[in-house]
Amino acid sequence: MTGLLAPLADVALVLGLVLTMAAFLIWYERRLLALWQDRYGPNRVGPFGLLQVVADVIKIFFKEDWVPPFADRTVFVLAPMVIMVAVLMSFAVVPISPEIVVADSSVGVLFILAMSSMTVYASVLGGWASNNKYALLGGLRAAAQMVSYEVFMGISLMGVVVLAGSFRLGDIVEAQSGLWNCVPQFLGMLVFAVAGVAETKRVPFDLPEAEAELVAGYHTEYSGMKFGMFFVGEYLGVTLISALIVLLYFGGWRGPWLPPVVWFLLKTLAVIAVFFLLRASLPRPRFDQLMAYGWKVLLPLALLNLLVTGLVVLS
Amino acid sequence: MSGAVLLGHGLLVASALFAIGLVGVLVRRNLLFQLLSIEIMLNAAAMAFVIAGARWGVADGQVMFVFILVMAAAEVAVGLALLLRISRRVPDLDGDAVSGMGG
Amino acid sequence: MGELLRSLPLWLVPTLPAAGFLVLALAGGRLPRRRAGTVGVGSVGLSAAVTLGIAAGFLDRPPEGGLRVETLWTWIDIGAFEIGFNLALDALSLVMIFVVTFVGFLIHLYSTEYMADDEAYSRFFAYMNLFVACMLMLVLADNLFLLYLGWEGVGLCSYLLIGFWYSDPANGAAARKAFIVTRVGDTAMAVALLLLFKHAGTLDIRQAMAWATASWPVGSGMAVAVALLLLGGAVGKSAQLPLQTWLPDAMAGPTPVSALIHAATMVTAGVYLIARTHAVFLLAPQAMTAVAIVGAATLLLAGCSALVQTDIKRVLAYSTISQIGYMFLGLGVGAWSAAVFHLMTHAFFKALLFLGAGAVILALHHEQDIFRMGGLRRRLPAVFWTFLAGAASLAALPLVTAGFFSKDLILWAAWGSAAGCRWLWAAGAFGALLTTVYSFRLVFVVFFGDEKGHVGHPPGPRIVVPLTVLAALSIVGGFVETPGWLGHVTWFTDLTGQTLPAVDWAVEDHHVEHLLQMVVAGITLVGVLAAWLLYVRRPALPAAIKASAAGAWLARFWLSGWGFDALYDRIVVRPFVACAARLRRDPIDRIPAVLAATAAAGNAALSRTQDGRIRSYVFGIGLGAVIAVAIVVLT
Amino acid sequence: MTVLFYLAGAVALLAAGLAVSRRNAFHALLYVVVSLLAAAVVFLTLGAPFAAVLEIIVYAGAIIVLFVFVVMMLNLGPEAAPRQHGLLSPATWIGPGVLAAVLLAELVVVITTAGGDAVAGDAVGPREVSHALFGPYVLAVELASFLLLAGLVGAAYLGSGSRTTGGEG
Repeated sequence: MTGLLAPLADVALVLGLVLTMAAFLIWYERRLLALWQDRYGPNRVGPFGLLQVVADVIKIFFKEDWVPPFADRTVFVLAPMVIMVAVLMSFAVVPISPEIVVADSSVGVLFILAMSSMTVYASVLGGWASNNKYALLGGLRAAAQMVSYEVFMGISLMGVVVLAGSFRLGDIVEAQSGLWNCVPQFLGMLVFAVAGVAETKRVPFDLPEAEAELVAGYHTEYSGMKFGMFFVGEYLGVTLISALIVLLYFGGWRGPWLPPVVWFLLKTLAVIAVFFLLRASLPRPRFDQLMAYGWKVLLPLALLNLLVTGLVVLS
Repeated sequence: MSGAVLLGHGLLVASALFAIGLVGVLVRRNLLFQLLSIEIMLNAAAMAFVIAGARWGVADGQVMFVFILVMAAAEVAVGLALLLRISRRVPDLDGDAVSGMGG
Repeated sequence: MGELLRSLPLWLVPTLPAAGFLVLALAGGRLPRRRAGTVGVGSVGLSAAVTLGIAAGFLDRPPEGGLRVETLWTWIDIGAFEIGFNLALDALSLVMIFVVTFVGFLIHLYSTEYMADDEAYSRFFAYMNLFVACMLMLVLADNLFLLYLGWEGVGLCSYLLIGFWYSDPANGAAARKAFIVTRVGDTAMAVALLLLFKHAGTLDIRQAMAWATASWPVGSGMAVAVALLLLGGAVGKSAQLPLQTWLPDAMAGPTPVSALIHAATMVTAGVYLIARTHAVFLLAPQAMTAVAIVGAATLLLAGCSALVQTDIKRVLAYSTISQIGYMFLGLGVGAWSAAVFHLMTHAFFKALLFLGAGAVILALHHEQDIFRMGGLRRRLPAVFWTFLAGAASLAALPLVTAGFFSKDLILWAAWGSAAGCRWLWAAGAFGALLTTVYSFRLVFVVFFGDEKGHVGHPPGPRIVVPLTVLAALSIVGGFVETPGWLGHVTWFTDLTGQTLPAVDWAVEDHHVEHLLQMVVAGITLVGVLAAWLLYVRRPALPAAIKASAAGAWLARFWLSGWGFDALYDRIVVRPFVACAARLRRDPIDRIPAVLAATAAAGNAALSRTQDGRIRSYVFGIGLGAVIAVAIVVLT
Repeated sequence: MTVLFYLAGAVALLAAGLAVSRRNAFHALLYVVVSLLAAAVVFLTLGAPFAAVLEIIVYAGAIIVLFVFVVMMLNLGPEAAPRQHGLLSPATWIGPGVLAAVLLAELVVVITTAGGDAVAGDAVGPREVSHALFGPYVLAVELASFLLLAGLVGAAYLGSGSRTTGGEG
């Protein structure tokens, strides 16, 4: 029975950790933003306002679950599930510590890319099913943006893969025992981080849901628990990208004195903080600027990074 | 890895997928659906390659899969661009409506 | 120094004009006039300089066997058929490239002034350069295939240059005529080459000649056939009987072109070809006789025609035909060196005469009729004196001209060699009289008498310098080979003797030789006197002759070149045109038309299946797949 | 794993069948995605993880997204569905159905006579595939890149607006 129980335990552990993390991030973001903007942020509910999340969740659960009559009902309901499922699936191949990993896949990095390409469907389906022109435009933007940036993301990752000689995330962390990849793969890391921001549709690349132009983009019509799933899905995405940055470029769970899990969590939280800092500091570009930036700057940089890495490894 | 998938069963799935795609191309008059059905057929062919490659435990099947993927990508890029052009003339994308030839 | 000269690459000689052609042709008309002229003249001039260097090296110490071969690359390699792009230089080629580049250079230089006002200035020099390059390729070729390349290239260039002023249809017709008539000869030559290759298995000139000498007995049918076919090619290119009709019409081109065709390139190719393949002719005495008879007949016919022409350039054209006839006569009696010698001196004085005639024509605003000229002696003194030198050389005035020595050698061989006979000598001697009369007729009519018409500006230095140089050569060029009683210089024979066999003398008696020379000299002087009488002293006399019925008929007959054009028109051109008219509806095409109609019907039937619907196409493909798999399943 | 294979195969077939018979283009696309994901699972069970991941990334994640994009641009919503006139009448299905059935039957005959072997099931990972791609197949890779470039240029030209056909748009 241990053969069956051990994976199940892993699954439970990872799921719990990740979901808790996502919930915690809501508070984390609000507090950090408040800190940078010289105000308090949520501080009334529970110690340091930590229970604010619980209150929010309760509120979302008890809201009316409303599906617009003009929407394509099936697809409308399906859309928010896709993002949750895809992102949570990605965590299956993420090693939190040398021991704790659900599926130690030999194509781990590719699997994450595959799942992240599935998240496109969430925005697109949501945008289309809402049968609302703001939502449709948001969906179109999301499709173009995510498909494009996924390309740079994949190519920028390949430098790391070349250095480690494996798609397995565990192997990649192992390969950083001497020097973290953030030094030799600095360029790749930058491209990956930017592409990651675009993949999760975070500020400044949140054009699919830009409230100034599109109300709320592809999830304009969503409310209640379904909106909550989009919301949590976004935080899950941030967590995933941050975890990946840590795994691929900052040595994963490696670190002195403290246990691996703690190191991993600390590093991840630090990277997430950078994500939030971006939100606090950068303006939103126009959509054509976003695409031009991707194809004319990031793609050449990613290719250059891969080329140089390949040359160095081969020579 | 209990038991083993029979090669015949794998190929059967691929063949059936192919047949479904064929029916789709033949039945639908909407160009978009026809393209989609062609994708299904291509996927079926690619699947047959992968299955055959797996039968012998060699990489060649997946190599052919990659090539079919490349072909499908190129085909879809051109095909959809054409589709957008055609949609200006034939809003409902009826394939039979664009049967005029010559000139 | 000698080493340096000997190491001068041979390929530079044809390559330089070819490069000039490429530059001019590729630049189109975009090159400024001055620069186009520089390229055109400079390339040939450089080539001439290189030739002089090579010649100096050659004469200083001839290479082994009198032969220098440069292997450039393998051109064609198909099994046994291997053609190298190789150049070979021996004494014969040396003389030829010297004539071609040196005389060619003077003509180019002359052209810069003569053509100065022409619109297609750079096109002209492009053609001229290509012409020179092809001729050089012809004479330097180491194998007959390469020689044929140059041969055809020369033909092409003559076509382009004769039809240079293509806007006049008459010029185009003349160009076509030259091309088509020489093509008759070219075909004969091509057949000769194929026969030679079939039997000898090689087109390398030296190997083929050696093979022929070793394998064919003297007088064997194949040797005679090959020799006669080669003669056919030579006759076409050199405008000998019966293919001489194109040359008088070739006057349609600019005058420097005529000079180039008549003096340095083109027409001498036939003489060169026979000299080059002399081994085959030595095996075919009948062919030798044919060469001699063709030469003798041509020189008489053309001489008579020259007597009555009124166009200054046509007089010179017929005189060229006649002089080439002398060369053929020389070749026919085995006096190879003498023929080549005459080729060289003829190149000098004929180029001079044409260029002089060009200067006259230019000065008289493109007037070509000699009877509308006259008294130019005082107006154009430089042209007069040089033209006089050329005419004297053409008439072979004894002792003081180059033409005398070369013609004398040929005439003596016609009498005294084993292949010669008195009749041939008699023809040559009578031809000498005709030559003298028509050449001095030209001098007297054009330069003496009353002035008619307005004389334009006198020629500039770029015309006078080539005339002067050529005049000097026409006078002294003969002293490289003199008869026994005049120093007995034999430089030229010594040089060409390395390549060409010596004359097979039958008469060794020097008294006879001296006597004959006296006779010919006398004939020449009589000719001058007769011309003076007829055209200066008694100008009424020729008019009176012309007025008589027989005289008028003869004049017309000779003026039209013995009626050859009319003859050919009747027996070749008109039947051909009639045939073409009959065939213009392509009766045989009816048979393939059935096929076409069947195909069209099939197409009509099948095109019904193309209804433009993707679904039907896919259905067809699917059906095909079903059938194909069914075949696999059922078998 | 065997069970998983049959399950995924069945899903793939079912989804494909639904895809070609939908009126709504968007639903059809979603069924195709499902079919592709199921096919990816089939690949995974057959020991071809690289192919499985590529199937998702390229096919489902890029090619079908392009389709979705076009559908959204043309706005082929539910209101477009009635325009598929005569689609579901049985007559239109008979000919193609018979043809496909015959083809399938023939293939089944071929497969059953030759396909009794078991699939090896050993995983052939990305490393082996890469070695094959850039070893013996490198020329084909180059050709494929040409094909992609040609497709790119063609699509860019076709999509670059109505340069040749004037006021059509």
